[in-house]
Amino acid sequence: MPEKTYLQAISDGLRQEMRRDERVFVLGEDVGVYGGAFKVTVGLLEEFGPWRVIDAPLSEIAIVGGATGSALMGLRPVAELQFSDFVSCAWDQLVTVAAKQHFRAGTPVPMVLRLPSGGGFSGGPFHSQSPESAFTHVPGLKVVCPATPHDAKGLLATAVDDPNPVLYFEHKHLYRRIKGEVPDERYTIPFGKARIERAGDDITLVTWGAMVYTAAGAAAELQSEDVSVEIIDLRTLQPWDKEAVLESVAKTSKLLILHEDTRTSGFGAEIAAQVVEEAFEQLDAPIRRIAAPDTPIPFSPQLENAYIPQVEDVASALRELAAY
Amino acid sequence: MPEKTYLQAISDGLRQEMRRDERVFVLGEDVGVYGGAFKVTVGLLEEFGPWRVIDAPLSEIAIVGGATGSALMGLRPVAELQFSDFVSCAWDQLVTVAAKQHFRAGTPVPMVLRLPSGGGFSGGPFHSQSPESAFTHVPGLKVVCPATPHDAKGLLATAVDDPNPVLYFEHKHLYRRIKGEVPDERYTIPFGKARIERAGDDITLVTWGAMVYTAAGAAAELQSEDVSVEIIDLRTLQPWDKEAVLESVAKTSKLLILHEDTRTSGFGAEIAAQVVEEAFEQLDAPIRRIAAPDTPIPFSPQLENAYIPQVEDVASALRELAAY
Amino acid sequence: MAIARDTESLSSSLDAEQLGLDRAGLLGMYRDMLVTRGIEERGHILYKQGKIPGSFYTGRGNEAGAVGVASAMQPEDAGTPLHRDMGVHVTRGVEPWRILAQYMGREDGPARGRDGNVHMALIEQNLVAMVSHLPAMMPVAVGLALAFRIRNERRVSVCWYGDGAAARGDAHEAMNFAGVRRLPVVFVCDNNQYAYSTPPQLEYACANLADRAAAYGFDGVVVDGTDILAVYSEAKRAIEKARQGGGPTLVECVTLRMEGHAVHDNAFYVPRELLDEWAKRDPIARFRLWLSEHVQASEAELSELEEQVKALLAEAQKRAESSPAPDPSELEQGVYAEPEQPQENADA
Amino acid sequence: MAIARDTESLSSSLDAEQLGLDRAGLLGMYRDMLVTRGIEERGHILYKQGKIPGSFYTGRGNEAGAVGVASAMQPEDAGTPLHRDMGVHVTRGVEPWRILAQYMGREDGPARGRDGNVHMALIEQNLVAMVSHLPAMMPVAVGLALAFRIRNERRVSVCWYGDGAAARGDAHEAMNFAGVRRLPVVFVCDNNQYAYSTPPQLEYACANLADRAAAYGFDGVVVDGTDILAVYSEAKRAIEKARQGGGPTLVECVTLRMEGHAVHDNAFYVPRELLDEWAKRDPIARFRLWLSEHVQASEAELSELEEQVKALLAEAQKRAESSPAPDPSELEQGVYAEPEQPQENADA
Ligand SMILES: Cc1ncc(C[n+]2csc(CCOP(=O)(O)OP(=O)(O)O)c2C)c(N)n1
Ligand SMILES: Cc1ncc(C[n+]2csc(CCOP(=O)(O)OP(=O)(O)O)c2C)c(N)n1
Ligand SMILES: [Mg+2]
Ligand SMILES: [Mg+2]
Repeated sequence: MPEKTYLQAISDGLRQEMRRDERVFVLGEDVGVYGGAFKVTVGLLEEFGPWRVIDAPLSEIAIVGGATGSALMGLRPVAELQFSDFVSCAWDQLVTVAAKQHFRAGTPVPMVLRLPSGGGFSGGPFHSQSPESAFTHVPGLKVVCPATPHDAKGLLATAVDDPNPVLYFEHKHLYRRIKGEVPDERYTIPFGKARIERAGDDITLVTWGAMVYTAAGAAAELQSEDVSVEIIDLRTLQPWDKEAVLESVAKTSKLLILHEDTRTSGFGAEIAAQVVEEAFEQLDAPIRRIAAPDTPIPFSPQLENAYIPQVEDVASALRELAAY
Repeated sequence: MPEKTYLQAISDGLRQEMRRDERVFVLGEDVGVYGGAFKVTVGLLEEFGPWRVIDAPLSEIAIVGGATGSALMGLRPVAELQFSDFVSCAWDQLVTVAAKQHFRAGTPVPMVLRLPSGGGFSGGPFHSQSPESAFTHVPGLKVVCPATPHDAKGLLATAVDDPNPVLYFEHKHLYRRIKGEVPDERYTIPFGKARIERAGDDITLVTWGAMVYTAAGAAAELQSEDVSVEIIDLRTLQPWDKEAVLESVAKTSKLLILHEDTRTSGFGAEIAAQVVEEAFEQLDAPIRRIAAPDTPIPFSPQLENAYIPQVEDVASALRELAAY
Repeated sequence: MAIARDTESLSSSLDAEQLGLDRAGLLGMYRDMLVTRGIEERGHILYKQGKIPGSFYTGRGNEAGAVGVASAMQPEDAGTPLHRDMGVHVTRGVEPWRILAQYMGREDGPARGRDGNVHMALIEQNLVAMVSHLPAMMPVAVGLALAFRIRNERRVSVCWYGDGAAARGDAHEAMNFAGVRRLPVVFVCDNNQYAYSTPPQLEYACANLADRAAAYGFDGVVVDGTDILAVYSEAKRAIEKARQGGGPTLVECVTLRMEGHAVHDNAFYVPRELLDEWAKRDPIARFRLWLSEHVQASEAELSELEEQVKALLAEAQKRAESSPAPDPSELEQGVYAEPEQPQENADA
Repeated sequence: MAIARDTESLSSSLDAEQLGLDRAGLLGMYRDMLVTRGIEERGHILYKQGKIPGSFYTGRGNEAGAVGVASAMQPEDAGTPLHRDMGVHVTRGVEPWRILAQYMGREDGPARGRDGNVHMALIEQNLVAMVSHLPAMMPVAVGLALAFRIRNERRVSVCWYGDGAAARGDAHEAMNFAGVRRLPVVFVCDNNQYAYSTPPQLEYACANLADRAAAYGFDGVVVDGTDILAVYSEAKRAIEKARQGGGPTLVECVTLRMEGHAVHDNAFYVPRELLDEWAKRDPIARFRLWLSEHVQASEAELSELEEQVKALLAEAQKRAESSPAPDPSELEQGVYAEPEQPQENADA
């Protein structure tokens, strides 16, 4: 199987979807001639022409509304926002129109919104955010956060197949840093099914996106201290694989949740609330959350480093839990 | 002390703020001649003139951005959105500009945004929402949800004094239904300090807004079954009175959280997560949440009734917890 | 730069043939206006009887704008009508009893009690259900047009919005994108001179909203919105231009909102004289006169039609009232669409 | 309806006095342009040296737009400059070393390392720090003007935005509200003919963005953005008009973005010839020539000024590089402003 970067997996996956199904088209700022700010759509304009690879004006509302409308007419838009931060500009279109349409009118809205997200490269408060948690509170939307090249491609295919609005958060800091085996043929990965990044017995660590690697680093450290950590990569937050988490907690009795987004009312809260409600008897320790502090994400490397959870933060939380 | 409706308390409080401080002005759709969709601003145009009571075009972005800019220049805007549902249109202005301004530039943004919220009168999916939870995830914003006329006035005064953007959620279904004693003189109620609606020993019930009355109804039922419920009305969600909740849970060992907003990633999740993290040893039962199901809020009375938590839903959750 | 222009009043001068409408078509339009107003009048009574929950809005005075534009559309064209445009649903063929059931929050309303008012649409008729947030349907309507353009279909999207809603960013982004891509969409501005209590001078500072078309590189036209033939003729021209690849047009239909914003609002802020003046231009009365003068519709013929509509609506109301309330046990269904078929090659 | 018009090129013909600028003022503007470009050139080098984290943007080619407009403002006027408008900060008096410290994420940058690039402002200078989201500062700039109008102050708000950003709803809502209320705000559109890789014909379909002023009931004017005197003169006129209660003006400054969108972008999509053509109209070179021709600035005098600026910037860089990194232990401070004084009569 060929090795690909996370970025290449998305790019190739997208091209494959477009070749396979002519209803699939791409819409976004600078996605054509430029190939997208991160070069995910490079070559698509040449292959599919200007009406399947549409350079939009700087108009997030028009992009999301345009995707919604064309999806209602049976197309399969894969829209790109240049940075996931800018999804705030189209918040209303998403939560008001796209999310509620099927419930109210019974009409599917099969659209995918690609959202390059996450920090780690001094992008500052407006180019580094992880806005996925906010959307888990909006019934009608699906939320996808792949961590590996393999998942990135498979989840993209599932997103294109899905008859609902899917927010596909691709982590910018994984784009070129992470490589993995990616099949050439098309495959899908079901939504709501977690991946066990690492099996373990003592502590369950639930996370997603780039934090999977931070978790792995910490778990490796703890291994040498004879603490066995099970890492669950959720892959999708809406739906999320509650069963996998409950199953793991039944085994480990301890739960640590880790995310890059800010702490208060982040999706980690929902996981903790759900687990304490359904697995109270199994828990042997407080559920811990490691997340960004409740501040905007800062620009300077020193501050950003203090902001984004690091391996050491996770390792020390794991140690505390192990000792509990 | 005079008895006032919840609506009158807000209206009189606002007038008092405007008389007291000429930096305070009102901005919103139909707030002038019409006196606001709910008649909260009736009489203000006559008293303060068209430059302190500004009828804005149908432009939520301009209203929130306009409030932000004028606050930066030292005014104290109290902007109104016609329904809190429409805050989705100004989401970007709030989370991108207003919320992050002080952290980035050190400049205060002393603005209040009044948001008539909540359901219970067949307003349908776009006139009945309770969007407060989403904003608790945005560092830099404060979130206020008064339940009583007394609190409504006192929290409004605090909001006007506060040098930060304050989202003031006034519950539409309380406007004319709820009356209470409201002092004529100005008073403030600190943010982050809960109110004990009812003291009790067996179960802690944390809630806010219109659900305080639903909680009270259920607690009264349980009283006759010899279960003593302590109801904590949070009053503000950001900041929220964690200490009051922990103190109560230390006494009761059981926690039920109730809110009108949808369940998944609602603010109830944050409360549960925080309590399980900090008071794990004190808990004798799973933390339960009663909230709206994860659907848009429906129009027809039969459906809306099934959607909004009712006294019976709360009472049966309390019974289960009592029996645990 | 495109310049907005007023179309001449057609009602007084026009020959029927000029419009490409036959007598049956014209009488059909009259009937659709009657049905539209009739449904709203019945709705108003049902509301007062407590049978309609929530609030209640009507489009009285806007029947020509709604029916006139919808009549100029082809069945394959799509649209996003708003709260004053119930006539669009009627013209496109939604059965009146289902609209009344919708008002009452019953199972047979297109939104099945999940949403109210005219927040409804049947996708079979290529209509998309409006949301309250104004004018959030404009970018969506542009998206419909985008789909037609991508697939090279000769179909047009028609997008209604109000004078108040014109102030929102959605209107701008939608029209700009449509203009840049010359998409097959017609923007119909229902300018009824009020946005709730807000008059034009507090909503916008240009003379006509149609002037704004120039900012987006297409034509704008102002039309008397009480004159259904003028509306029809401008809409037809704009729709066919879009269909031929000529890009968008903005058609501003000027009317007056003849009732309060909703039932609770007595519109005290609208000058009495303005209402009186516009009452004289009632679109239904105007068209009735035109029909009798230009296609020799006799009093008897028109009265019979009016009686038929009344009977239809009485029947519709009965049927609507017998529609069941939605089943609360189904509330949590349908938030998401189900995938059409099991996913192939699923690999976990 | 206001019609956009081109201002004649002033550089060739104008007497200094016509502008109400004295010799020192003119040389000051030249100096501010040099400082602006000089800071960005040093920034570019620092970036390549790895001393500036994240990305790096410059406003090369836009110095006249930034410095020209800012020079026409009074100290009490306020503004919201963007990422190509660093010259505004320079003109308003931010010390260059603090800008370099800002780039490098140091404690002495106005944003204290919390934000980067020119996402900064000193409120003492009545500037408001931009956010990335374009053009979200436009409604905020209108809010500044609203405050001035409410307090009846004779102050003006100046609002910069780009040709690309003009497509967003924020631009529309801001200009519409400002037009309706005739607020004292001047909208300056930096039209550098690209939005990242997107050319004008994919951004808007009207001839000039200034034409859009008509849609909001005020005047629009197109000006050669490489001619600082033309920019100054139009900005001055617009600002003073706003100050007198004449309402908003849209001033469109046409330039070409002379570098990539940011350092990583080689702008392969901009035709070589276009760049060459506009390189001939470099705003600094043009103004230098004008100064020597119209105010008899000698080669010696200008060279000395240039050397002074170089020295200043070398010093600035040293000072900036010695500014400490922000202290991570303070990260969680300042998310909220603290209330100025304990709340009175607090009653729980
Ligand atoms: C974004 C948004 N803000 C506020 C409202 C509340 N509202 C409902 S209708 C209305 C007035 C709309 O005016 P206009 O667009 O002229 O339509 P009309 O009702 O006059 O037909 C307002 C302010 C809304 N529906 N959406
Ligand atoms: C709302 C939003 N969407 C996307 C971007 C990403 N972006 C940054 S600059 C830019 C182009 C801006 O073009 P223009 O307004 O012409 O300004 P210029 O950079 O040319 O000066 C884009 C798309 C953004 N900053 N904000
Ligand atoms: Mg109107
Ligand atoms: Mg540009």
